[in-house]
Amino acid sequence: MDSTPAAGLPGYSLVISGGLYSSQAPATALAFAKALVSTGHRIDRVFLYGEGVSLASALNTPPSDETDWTRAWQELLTDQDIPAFACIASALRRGLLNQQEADRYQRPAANLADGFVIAGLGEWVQALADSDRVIHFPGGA
Amino acid sequence: MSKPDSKVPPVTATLHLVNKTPDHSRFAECLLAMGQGDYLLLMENAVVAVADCRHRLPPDTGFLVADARARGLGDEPSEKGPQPLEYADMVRLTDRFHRIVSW
Amino acid sequence: MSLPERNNEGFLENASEWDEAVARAIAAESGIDLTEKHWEILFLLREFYKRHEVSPPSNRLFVKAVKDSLDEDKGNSIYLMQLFPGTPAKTACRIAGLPRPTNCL
Amino acid sequence: MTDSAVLVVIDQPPYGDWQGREALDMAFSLAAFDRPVALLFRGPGVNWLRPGQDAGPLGQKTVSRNLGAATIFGVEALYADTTSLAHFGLRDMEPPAETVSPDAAFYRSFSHVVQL
Repeated sequence: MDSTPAAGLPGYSLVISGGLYSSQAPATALAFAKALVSTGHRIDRVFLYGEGVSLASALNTPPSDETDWTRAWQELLTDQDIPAFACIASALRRGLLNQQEADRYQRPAANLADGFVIAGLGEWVQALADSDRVIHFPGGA
Repeated sequence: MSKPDSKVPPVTATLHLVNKTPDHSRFAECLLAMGQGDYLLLMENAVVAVADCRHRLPPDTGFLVADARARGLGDEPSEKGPQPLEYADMVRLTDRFHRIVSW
Repeated sequence: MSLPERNNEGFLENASEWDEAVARAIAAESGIDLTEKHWEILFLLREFYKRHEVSPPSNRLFVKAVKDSLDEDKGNSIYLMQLFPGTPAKTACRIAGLPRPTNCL
Repeated sequence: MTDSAVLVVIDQPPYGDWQGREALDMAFSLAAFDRPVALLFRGPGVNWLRPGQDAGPLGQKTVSRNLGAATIFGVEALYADTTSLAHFGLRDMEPPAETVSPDAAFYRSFSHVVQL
Protein backbone atom coordinates (compact mmCIF):
# COMPACT_ATOMS: atom_id res chain seq x y z
CA MET A 1 0.00 0.00 0.00
CA ASP A 2 1.09 3.58 -0.60
CA SER A 3 2.04 5.35 2.57
CA THR A 4 2.58 8.97 1.60
CA PRO A 5 -0.71 10.85 1.35
CA ALA A 6 -0.89 13.02 -1.75
CA ALA A 7 -1.31 16.74 -1.27
CA GLY A 8 -4.62 18.28 -2.26
CA LEU A 9 -6.73 15.23 -1.53
CA PRO A 10 -9.38 15.56 1.16
CA GLY A 11 -8.60 14.06 4.59
CA TYR A 12 -11.05 11.51 5.95
CA SER A 13 -12.44 10.29 9.24
CA LEU A 14 -14.54 7.15 9.42
CA VAL A 15 -17.31 6.52 11.94
CA ILE A 16 -18.46 2.93 12.42
CA SER A 17 -21.69 2.40 14.36
CA GLY A 18 -22.74 -0.95 12.91
CA GLY A 19 -21.90 -3.98 15.05
CA LEU A 20 -19.37 -6.62 14.13
CA TYR A 21 -21.75 -9.57 13.72
CA SER A 22 -24.99 -7.64 13.43
CA SER A 23 -23.96 -5.66 10.36
CA GLN A 24 -21.53 -5.45 7.48
CA ALA A 25 -20.33 -2.00 8.58
CA PRO A 26 -16.84 -2.90 9.90
CA ALA A 27 -16.11 -4.88 6.72
CA THR A 28 -17.36 -2.21 4.30
CA ALA A 29 -15.49 0.46 6.23
CA LEU A 30 -12.29 -1.61 6.02
CA ALA A 31 -12.60 -2.09 2.25
CA PHE A 32 -13.24 1.64 1.87
CA ALA A 33 -10.33 2.54 4.15
CA LYS A 34 -7.98 0.35 2.11
CA ALA A 35 -9.20 2.03 -1.09
CA LEU A 36 -8.51 5.43 0.52
CA VAL A 37 -4.99 4.41 1.49
CA SER A 38 -4.20 2.88 -1.89
CA THR A 39 -5.25 6.10 -3.61
CA GLY A 40 -2.96 8.17 -1.40
CA HIS A 41 -5.55 9.60 1.00
CA ARG A 42 -4.99 10.50 4.62
CA ILE A 43 -7.23 8.93 7.26
CA ASP A 44 -7.26 11.27 10.24
CA ARG A 45 -9.09 9.01 12.65
CA VAL A 46 -11.55 6.17 13.07
CA PHE A 47 -14.32 6.49 15.65
CA LEU A 48 -16.37 3.52 16.89
CA TYR A 49 -19.78 4.34 18.31
CA GLY A 50 -22.80 2.39 19.59
CA GLU A 51 -22.72 -1.24 18.45
CA GLY A 52 -19.63 -0.37 16.43
CA VAL A 53 -17.43 -0.67 19.53
CA SER A 54 -17.73 -4.47 19.27
CA LEU A 55 -14.93 -4.33 16.68
CA ALA A 56 -12.43 -3.27 19.35
CA SER A 57 -12.75 -6.30 21.62
CA ALA A 58 -9.54 -8.27 21.97
CA LEU A 59 -11.71 -11.28 22.82
CA ASN A 60 -13.40 -11.61 19.42
CA THR A 61 -12.43 -15.14 18.38
CA PRO A 62 -13.86 -16.14 15.00
CA PRO A 63 -13.19 -19.63 13.58
CA SER A 64 -9.85 -19.87 11.76
CA ASP A 65 -11.48 -20.06 8.32
CA GLU A 66 -13.39 -16.79 8.80
CA THR A 67 -12.01 -13.27 8.56
CA ASP A 68 -10.80 -11.89 11.86
CA TRP A 69 -12.07 -8.32 11.38
CA THR A 70 -10.54 -7.02 14.57
CA ARG A 71 -7.10 -8.25 13.50
CA ALA A 72 -7.58 -7.00 9.92
CA TRP A 73 -8.42 -3.54 11.26
CA GLN A 74 -5.51 -3.61 13.70
CA GLU A 75 -3.13 -4.31 10.81
CA LEU A 76 -4.39 -1.35 8.81
CA LEU A 77 -4.37 0.97 11.84
CA THR A 78 -0.78 0.02 12.69
CA ASP A 79 0.53 0.06 9.10
CA GLN A 80 -0.91 3.47 8.42
CA ASP A 81 -0.55 4.90 11.93
CA ILE A 82 -4.26 5.78 12.13
CA PRO A 83 -5.68 6.71 15.56
CA ALA A 84 -8.82 4.70 16.39
CA PHE A 85 -11.18 5.59 19.23
CA ALA A 86 -13.99 3.64 20.86
CA CYS A 87 -16.61 5.86 22.51
CA ILE A 88 -16.28 5.41 26.25
CA ALA A 89 -20.01 5.46 27.06
CA SER A 90 -20.84 2.97 24.27
CA ALA A 91 -17.88 0.80 25.28
CA LEU A 92 -18.50 0.64 29.04
CA ARG A 93 -22.19 -0.22 28.58
CA ARG A 94 -21.24 -3.13 26.34
CA GLY A 95 -18.41 -4.51 28.42
CA LEU A 96 -15.44 -3.14 26.49
CA LEU A 97 -12.88 -1.77 28.94
CA ASN A 98 -9.24 -0.78 29.02
CA GLN A 99 -7.20 -1.34 32.16
CA GLN A 100 -7.85 2.14 33.50
CA GLU A 101 -11.64 1.78 33.26
CA ALA A 102 -11.51 -1.76 34.63
CA ASP A 103 -9.68 -0.38 37.68
CA ARG A 104 -11.99 2.61 38.00
CA TYR A 105 -15.14 0.47 38.00
CA GLN A 106 -13.54 -2.49 39.79
CA ARG A 107 -14.16 -4.97 36.96
CA PRO A 108 -12.22 -8.24 36.75
CA ALA A 109 -10.67 -7.78 33.31
CA ALA A 110 -9.80 -5.38 30.50
CA ASN A 111 -10.39 -6.40 26.87
CA LEU A 112 -9.65 -3.44 24.62
CA ALA A 113 -7.70 -4.58 21.55
CA ASP A 114 -4.31 -2.99 20.83
CA GLY A 115 -4.52 -0.13 18.38
CA PHE A 116 -7.76 1.21 19.86
CA VAL A 117 -8.13 3.90 22.51
CA ILE A 118 -11.14 4.61 24.73
CA ALA A 119 -12.21 8.24 24.42
CA GLY A 120 -15.20 10.55 24.59
CA LEU A 121 -17.52 11.80 21.88
CA GLY A 122 -15.30 14.89 21.77
CA GLU A 123 -13.07 12.90 19.39
CA TRP A 124 -16.02 12.63 17.02
CA VAL A 125 -16.79 16.35 17.33
CA GLN A 126 -13.10 16.99 16.59
CA ALA A 127 -13.31 14.75 13.51
CA LEU A 128 -16.20 16.87 12.17
CA ALA A 129 -14.02 19.96 12.63
CA ASP A 130 -10.69 18.56 11.38
CA SER A 131 -11.49 16.19 8.53
CA ASP A 132 -12.69 17.26 5.09
CA ARG A 133 -14.92 14.19 4.94
CA VAL A 134 -16.52 12.19 7.75
CA ILE A 135 -17.99 8.97 6.38
CA HIS A 136 -20.42 7.08 8.56
CA PHE A 137 -20.90 3.31 8.34
CA PRO A 138 -24.13 2.51 10.20
CA GLY A 139 -25.75 -0.80 11.00
CA GLY A 140 -27.86 -2.33 8.28
CA ALA A 141 -31.11 -4.23 7.96
CA MET B 1 -25.29 7.87 -18.53
CA SER B 2 -21.95 9.27 -17.47
CA LYS B 3 -19.45 7.82 -15.03
CA PRO B 4 -19.89 9.40 -11.60
CA ASP B 5 -16.46 11.01 -11.62
CA SER B 6 -16.98 12.84 -14.87
CA LYS B 7 -18.90 15.79 -13.52
CA VAL B 8 -18.43 18.32 -10.79
CA PRO B 9 -21.44 18.46 -8.48
CA PRO B 10 -22.77 21.79 -7.16
CA VAL B 11 -21.65 22.71 -3.63
CA THR B 12 -24.94 21.68 -2.04
CA ALA B 13 -25.19 18.41 -3.95
CA THR B 14 -25.15 15.37 -1.73
CA LEU B 15 -23.82 11.86 -2.03
CA HIS B 16 -26.29 9.50 -0.36
CA LEU B 17 -24.90 6.23 0.99
CA VAL B 18 -27.63 3.67 1.56
CA ASN B 19 -26.92 0.25 3.04
CA LYS B 20 -30.46 -0.94 3.79
CA THR B 21 -32.89 -2.94 1.66
CA PRO B 22 -35.57 -1.13 -0.34
CA ASP B 23 -38.11 -2.29 2.27
CA HIS B 24 -36.44 -0.32 5.03
CA SER B 25 -38.02 3.07 5.72
CA ARG B 26 -34.61 4.77 5.40
CA PHE B 27 -34.50 3.75 1.73
CA ALA B 28 -37.70 5.64 0.93
CA GLU B 29 -36.64 8.56 3.14
CA CYS B 30 -33.39 8.80 1.22
CA LEU B 31 -35.19 8.92 -2.14
CA LEU B 32 -37.42 11.71 -0.78
CA ALA B 33 -34.37 13.66 0.37
CA MET B 34 -32.61 13.55 -3.01
CA GLY B 35 -32.22 16.84 -4.83
CA GLN B 36 -30.70 18.28 -7.97
CA GLY B 37 -27.20 16.96 -8.63
CA ASP B 38 -27.33 14.29 -5.92
CA TYR B 39 -25.91 10.80 -6.34
CA LEU B 40 -27.23 7.60 -4.80
CA LEU B 41 -24.76 4.87 -3.87
CA LEU B 42 -26.24 1.47 -3.01
CA MET B 43 -24.07 -0.54 -0.61
CA GLU B 44 -24.41 -3.77 1.37
CA ASN B 45 -28.05 -4.92 1.48
CA ALA B 46 -29.20 -1.91 -0.55
CA VAL B 47 -27.76 -3.45 -3.75
CA VAL B 48 -30.76 -5.78 -3.99
CA ALA B 49 -32.63 -2.66 -5.15
CA VAL B 50 -31.13 -3.17 -8.62
CA ALA B 51 -33.27 -6.30 -8.93
CA ASP B 52 -36.34 -4.81 -7.27
CA CYS B 53 -38.94 -4.01 -9.91
CA ARG B 54 -41.04 -1.95 -7.49
CA HIS B 55 -38.60 0.93 -7.45
CA ARG B 56 -37.48 3.44 -10.00
CA LEU B 57 -33.99 4.42 -9.06
CA PRO B 58 -32.76 7.93 -9.84
CA PRO B 59 -30.60 8.27 -12.98
CA ASP B 60 -27.45 9.00 -10.94
CA THR B 61 -27.24 5.75 -9.04
CA GLY B 62 -24.34 3.39 -8.51
CA PHE B 63 -23.90 0.13 -6.63
CA LEU B 64 -20.89 -1.57 -5.13
CA VAL B 65 -19.79 -4.47 -7.29
CA ALA B 66 -18.45 -6.54 -4.39
CA ASP B 67 -21.83 -6.36 -2.66
CA ALA B 68 -23.70 -7.19 -5.85
CA ARG B 69 -21.46 -10.17 -6.74
CA ALA B 70 -21.77 -11.54 -3.22
CA ARG B 71 -25.53 -11.52 -3.64
CA GLY B 72 -25.50 -13.07 -7.12
CA LEU B 73 -26.55 -9.88 -8.85
CA GLY B 74 -25.17 -8.89 -12.25
CA ASP B 75 -22.37 -6.38 -12.30
CA GLU B 76 -22.36 -5.49 -16.00
CA PRO B 77 -22.73 -1.79 -16.75
CA SER B 78 -25.96 -1.10 -18.59
CA GLU B 79 -26.83 1.73 -20.90
CA LYS B 80 -29.49 2.89 -18.48
CA GLY B 81 -29.71 2.03 -14.83
CA PRO B 82 -27.30 1.86 -11.92
CA GLN B 83 -23.56 1.84 -12.56
CA PRO B 84 -21.31 -0.86 -11.06
CA LEU B 85 -18.64 0.70 -8.83
CA GLU B 86 -15.47 -0.56 -7.17
CA TYR B 87 -14.41 0.79 -3.76
CA ALA B 88 -11.93 3.04 -5.59
CA ASP B 89 -14.86 4.54 -7.51
CA MET B 90 -16.58 5.13 -4.20
CA VAL B 91 -13.50 7.08 -3.09
CA ARG B 92 -13.72 9.18 -6.26
CA LEU B 93 -17.32 9.96 -5.34
CA THR B 94 -16.57 10.86 -1.73
CA ASP B 95 -13.70 13.07 -2.92
CA ARG B 96 -15.98 14.90 -5.29
CA PHE B 97 -19.01 15.43 -3.06
CA HIS B 98 -18.53 17.73 -0.08
CA ARG B 99 -21.78 16.63 1.48
CA ILE B 100 -22.23 12.95 2.27
CA VAL B 101 -25.17 11.45 4.15
CA SER B 102 -25.43 7.84 5.32
CA TRP B 103 -28.92 6.38 5.62
CA MET C 1 -20.08 10.31 60.84
CA SER C 2 -20.12 7.13 58.80
CA LEU C 3 -20.96 7.79 55.19
CA PRO C 4 -23.27 5.61 53.05
CA GLU C 5 -21.64 3.24 50.56
CA ARG C 6 -19.76 4.97 47.76
CA ASN C 7 -17.83 3.97 44.66
CA ASN C 8 -14.06 4.36 44.46
CA GLU C 9 -14.41 7.90 43.11
CA GLY C 10 -16.54 8.95 46.04
CA PHE C 11 -19.97 8.95 44.35
CA LEU C 12 -22.88 7.56 46.36
CA GLU C 13 -23.99 4.08 45.29
CA ASN C 14 -27.55 4.91 46.30
CA ALA C 15 -28.73 8.49 45.71
CA SER C 16 -31.58 8.17 48.23
CA GLU C 17 -29.06 7.99 51.09
CA TRP C 18 -28.05 11.60 50.53
CA ASP C 19 -28.76 14.31 53.04
CA GLU C 20 -27.15 17.61 53.94
CA ALA C 21 -24.83 16.05 56.51
CA VAL C 22 -23.59 13.58 53.87
CA ALA C 23 -23.02 16.50 51.49
CA ARG C 24 -20.97 18.36 54.13
CA ALA C 25 -18.84 15.31 54.79
CA ILE C 26 -18.16 14.63 51.08
CA ALA C 27 -17.38 18.32 50.51
CA ALA C 28 -14.98 18.36 53.47
CA GLU C 29 -12.93 15.58 51.82
CA SER C 30 -12.19 18.03 49.00
CA GLY C 31 -11.52 20.83 51.48
CA ILE C 32 -14.79 22.57 50.65
CA ASP C 33 -16.76 24.27 53.40
CA LEU C 34 -20.32 24.49 52.10
CA THR C 35 -21.85 27.98 52.10
CA GLU C 36 -25.21 29.34 50.93
CA LYS C 37 -23.67 29.80 47.48
CA HIS C 38 -22.78 26.11 47.30
CA TRP C 39 -26.21 24.98 48.49
CA GLU C 40 -27.92 27.11 45.87
CA ILE C 41 -26.03 25.23 43.13
CA LEU C 42 -26.36 21.81 44.81
CA PHE C 43 -30.15 22.10 45.12
CA LEU C 44 -30.38 23.39 41.57
CA LEU C 45 -28.39 20.39 40.37
CA ARG C 46 -30.59 17.94 42.30
CA GLU C 47 -33.71 19.60 40.88
CA PHE C 48 -32.21 19.38 37.39
CA TYR C 49 -31.51 15.69 37.85
CA LYS C 50 -35.01 15.03 39.17
CA ARG C 51 -36.58 16.78 36.21
CA HIS C 52 -34.31 15.46 33.43
CA GLU C 53 -32.96 12.18 34.85
CA VAL C 54 -29.48 13.17 33.74
CA SER C 55 -26.58 15.05 35.30
CA PRO C 56 -24.97 17.71 33.10
CA PRO C 57 -22.36 15.54 31.33
CA SER C 58 -19.64 18.19 31.04
CA ASN C 59 -18.51 21.41 32.69
CA ARG C 60 -19.78 23.44 29.75
CA LEU C 61 -23.23 21.88 30.05
CA PHE C 62 -23.16 22.32 33.83
CA VAL C 63 -22.58 26.03 33.24
CA LYS C 64 -25.47 26.12 30.77
CA ALA C 65 -27.80 24.37 33.24
CA VAL C 66 -26.93 26.89 35.96
CA LYS C 67 -27.29 29.83 33.61
CA ASP C 68 -30.74 28.59 32.60
CA SER C 69 -32.05 28.77 36.18
CA LEU C 70 -29.99 31.59 37.69
CA ASP C 71 -28.14 34.16 35.64
CA GLU C 72 -24.79 34.92 34.07
CA ASP C 73 -23.00 35.92 37.31
CA LYS C 74 -23.54 32.36 38.51
CA GLY C 75 -23.86 30.50 35.24
CA ASN C 76 -20.22 30.98 34.31
CA SER C 77 -17.26 28.68 34.60
CA ILE C 78 -15.14 30.93 36.85
CA TYR C 79 -17.84 31.18 39.51
CA LEU C 80 -18.51 27.43 39.44
CA MET C 81 -14.81 26.59 39.41
CA GLN C 82 -14.31 28.70 42.55
CA LEU C 83 -17.13 26.90 44.35
CA PHE C 84 -16.31 23.41 43.09
CA PRO C 85 -12.61 23.18 42.25
CA GLY C 86 -11.19 20.51 39.99
CA THR C 87 -13.80 19.36 37.51
CA PRO C 88 -16.82 21.40 38.68
CA ALA C 89 -19.48 19.13 37.12
CA LYS C 90 -17.98 16.04 38.77
CA THR C 91 -17.20 17.69 42.11
CA ALA C 92 -20.68 19.20 42.37
CA CYS C 93 -22.45 15.97 41.37
CA ARG C 94 -20.43 14.03 43.93
CA ILE C 95 -21.37 16.44 46.74
CA ALA C 96 -24.99 16.62 45.53
CA GLY C 97 -25.27 12.83 45.79
CA LEU C 98 -25.90 12.41 42.05
CA PRO C 99 -24.41 9.68 39.85
CA ARG C 100 -21.06 10.31 38.21
CA PRO C 101 -21.89 12.16 34.98
CA THR C 102 -21.52 9.85 31.95
CA ASN C 103 -17.93 10.29 30.95
CA CYS C 104 -18.92 10.46 27.33
CA LEU C 105 -17.54 13.92 26.77
CA MET D 1 -16.76 23.55 7.31
CA THR D 2 -19.67 25.93 7.68
CA ASP D 3 -21.26 27.32 10.79
CA SER D 4 -24.58 25.72 9.98
CA ALA D 5 -25.82 23.14 12.44
CA VAL D 6 -25.33 19.39 12.50
CA LEU D 7 -28.68 17.60 12.23
CA VAL D 8 -29.03 14.47 14.36
CA VAL D 9 -31.94 12.27 13.28
CA ILE D 10 -33.89 9.98 15.62
CA ASP D 11 -36.14 7.61 13.66
CA GLN D 12 -36.45 4.68 16.07
CA PRO D 13 -39.13 4.59 18.78
CA PRO D 14 -37.95 4.99 22.37
CA TYR D 15 -37.14 2.15 24.82
CA GLY D 16 -36.82 -0.82 22.40
CA ASP D 17 -33.12 -0.18 21.86
CA TRP D 18 -30.38 2.32 22.67
CA GLN D 19 -30.05 3.87 19.22
CA GLY D 20 -32.05 7.02 19.94
CA ARG D 21 -30.38 7.56 23.31
CA GLU D 22 -26.96 7.27 21.73
CA ALA D 23 -28.03 9.72 19.01
CA LEU D 24 -29.15 12.13 21.75
CA ASP D 25 -25.72 11.79 23.39
CA MET D 26 -24.16 12.87 20.09
CA ALA D 27 -26.36 15.99 20.11
CA PHE D 28 -25.43 16.73 23.75
CA SER D 29 -21.79 16.30 22.89
CA LEU D 30 -21.95 18.82 20.06
CA ALA D 31 -23.70 21.23 22.43
CA ALA D 32 -20.98 20.66 25.02
CA PHE D 33 -18.42 21.90 22.49
CA ASP D 34 -20.66 24.82 21.48
CA ARG D 35 -21.20 23.38 18.02
CA PRO D 36 -24.65 24.24 16.60
CA VAL D 37 -26.90 21.17 16.57
CA ALA D 38 -30.54 20.36 15.87
CA LEU D 39 -32.60 17.19 16.29
CA LEU D 40 -35.12 15.75 13.84
CA PHE D 41 -37.71 13.17 14.94
CA ARG D 42 -38.97 11.19 11.97
CA GLY D 43 -40.96 8.00 11.45
CA PRO D 44 -41.58 6.04 14.68
CA GLY D 45 -38.99 8.36 16.26
CA VAL D 46 -41.76 10.95 16.80
CA ASN D 47 -42.93 8.75 19.68
CA TRP D 48 -40.05 10.26 21.67
CA LEU D 49 -42.25 13.37 21.90
CA ARG D 50 -45.39 11.69 23.23
CA PRO D 51 -46.53 13.32 26.51
CA GLY D 52 -47.03 11.28 29.67
CA GLN D 53 -44.13 8.82 29.31
CA ASP D 54 -42.98 6.87 32.36
CA ALA D 55 -40.29 4.26 31.73
CA GLY D 56 -39.64 3.63 35.44
CA PRO D 57 -41.44 0.25 35.36
CA LEU D 58 -39.11 -0.82 32.50
CA GLY D 59 -36.08 0.06 34.58
CA GLN D 60 -35.15 2.71 32.04
CA LYS D 61 -34.87 6.46 32.08
CA THR D 62 -37.75 8.40 30.56
CA VAL D 63 -36.36 9.75 27.30
CA SER D 64 -38.72 12.72 27.05
CA ARG D 65 -37.28 13.93 30.37
CA ASN D 66 -33.71 13.56 29.07
CA LEU D 67 -34.79 15.36 25.93
CA GLY D 68 -36.15 18.22 28.05
CA ALA D 69 -32.51 19.08 28.85
CA ALA D 70 -31.67 19.52 25.17
CA THR D 71 -32.61 23.17 24.79
CA ILE D 72 -31.01 24.02 28.16
CA PHE D 73 -27.77 22.42 26.89
CA GLY D 74 -27.97 24.55 23.75
CA VAL D 75 -29.54 22.26 21.16
CA GLU D 76 -30.81 24.91 18.74
CA ALA D 77 -33.98 23.30 17.51
CA LEU D 78 -36.15 20.22 17.79
CA TYR D 79 -37.97 19.29 14.59
CA ALA D 80 -40.70 16.70 14.10
CA ASP D 81 -41.86 15.31 10.77
CA THR D 82 -45.46 16.40 10.13
CA THR D 83 -46.52 13.22 8.35
CA SER D 84 -45.08 10.94 11.05
CA LEU D 85 -46.85 12.94 13.77
CA ALA D 86 -50.14 12.36 11.93
CA HIS D 87 -49.41 8.63 11.48
CA PHE D 88 -48.92 8.19 15.20
CA GLY D 89 -51.81 10.43 16.24
CA LEU D 90 -49.59 12.95 17.99
CA ARG D 91 -51.07 16.40 18.47
CA ASP D 92 -49.27 17.55 21.62
CA MET D 93 -45.54 17.15 21.97
CA GLU D 94 -43.42 17.08 25.10
CA PRO D 95 -41.02 18.77 24.80
CA PRO D 96 -42.49 20.90 22.01
CA ALA D 97 -40.93 20.62 18.56
CA GLU D 98 -41.27 22.55 15.33
CA THR D 99 -43.12 20.60 12.64
CA VAL D 100 -41.41 20.20 9.27
CA SER D 101 -41.73 18.16 6.08
CA PRO D 102 -38.09 17.25 5.52
CA ASP D 103 -36.99 17.44 1.87
CA ALA D 104 -33.74 18.01 0.02
CA ALA D 105 -33.72 21.73 0.88
CA PHE D 106 -34.27 20.99 4.58
CA TYR D 107 -31.42 18.46 4.81
CA ARG D 108 -29.14 20.73 2.78
CA SER D 109 -29.54 23.54 5.30
CA PHE D 110 -27.36 21.53 7.75
CA SER D 111 -23.59 21.07 7.56
CA HIS D 112 -23.87 17.35 8.41
CA VAL D 113 -26.76 14.91 8.77
CA VAL D 114 -26.17 12.10 11.27
CA GLN D 115 -28.38 8.99 11.44
CA LEU D 116 -27.24 6.10 13.62
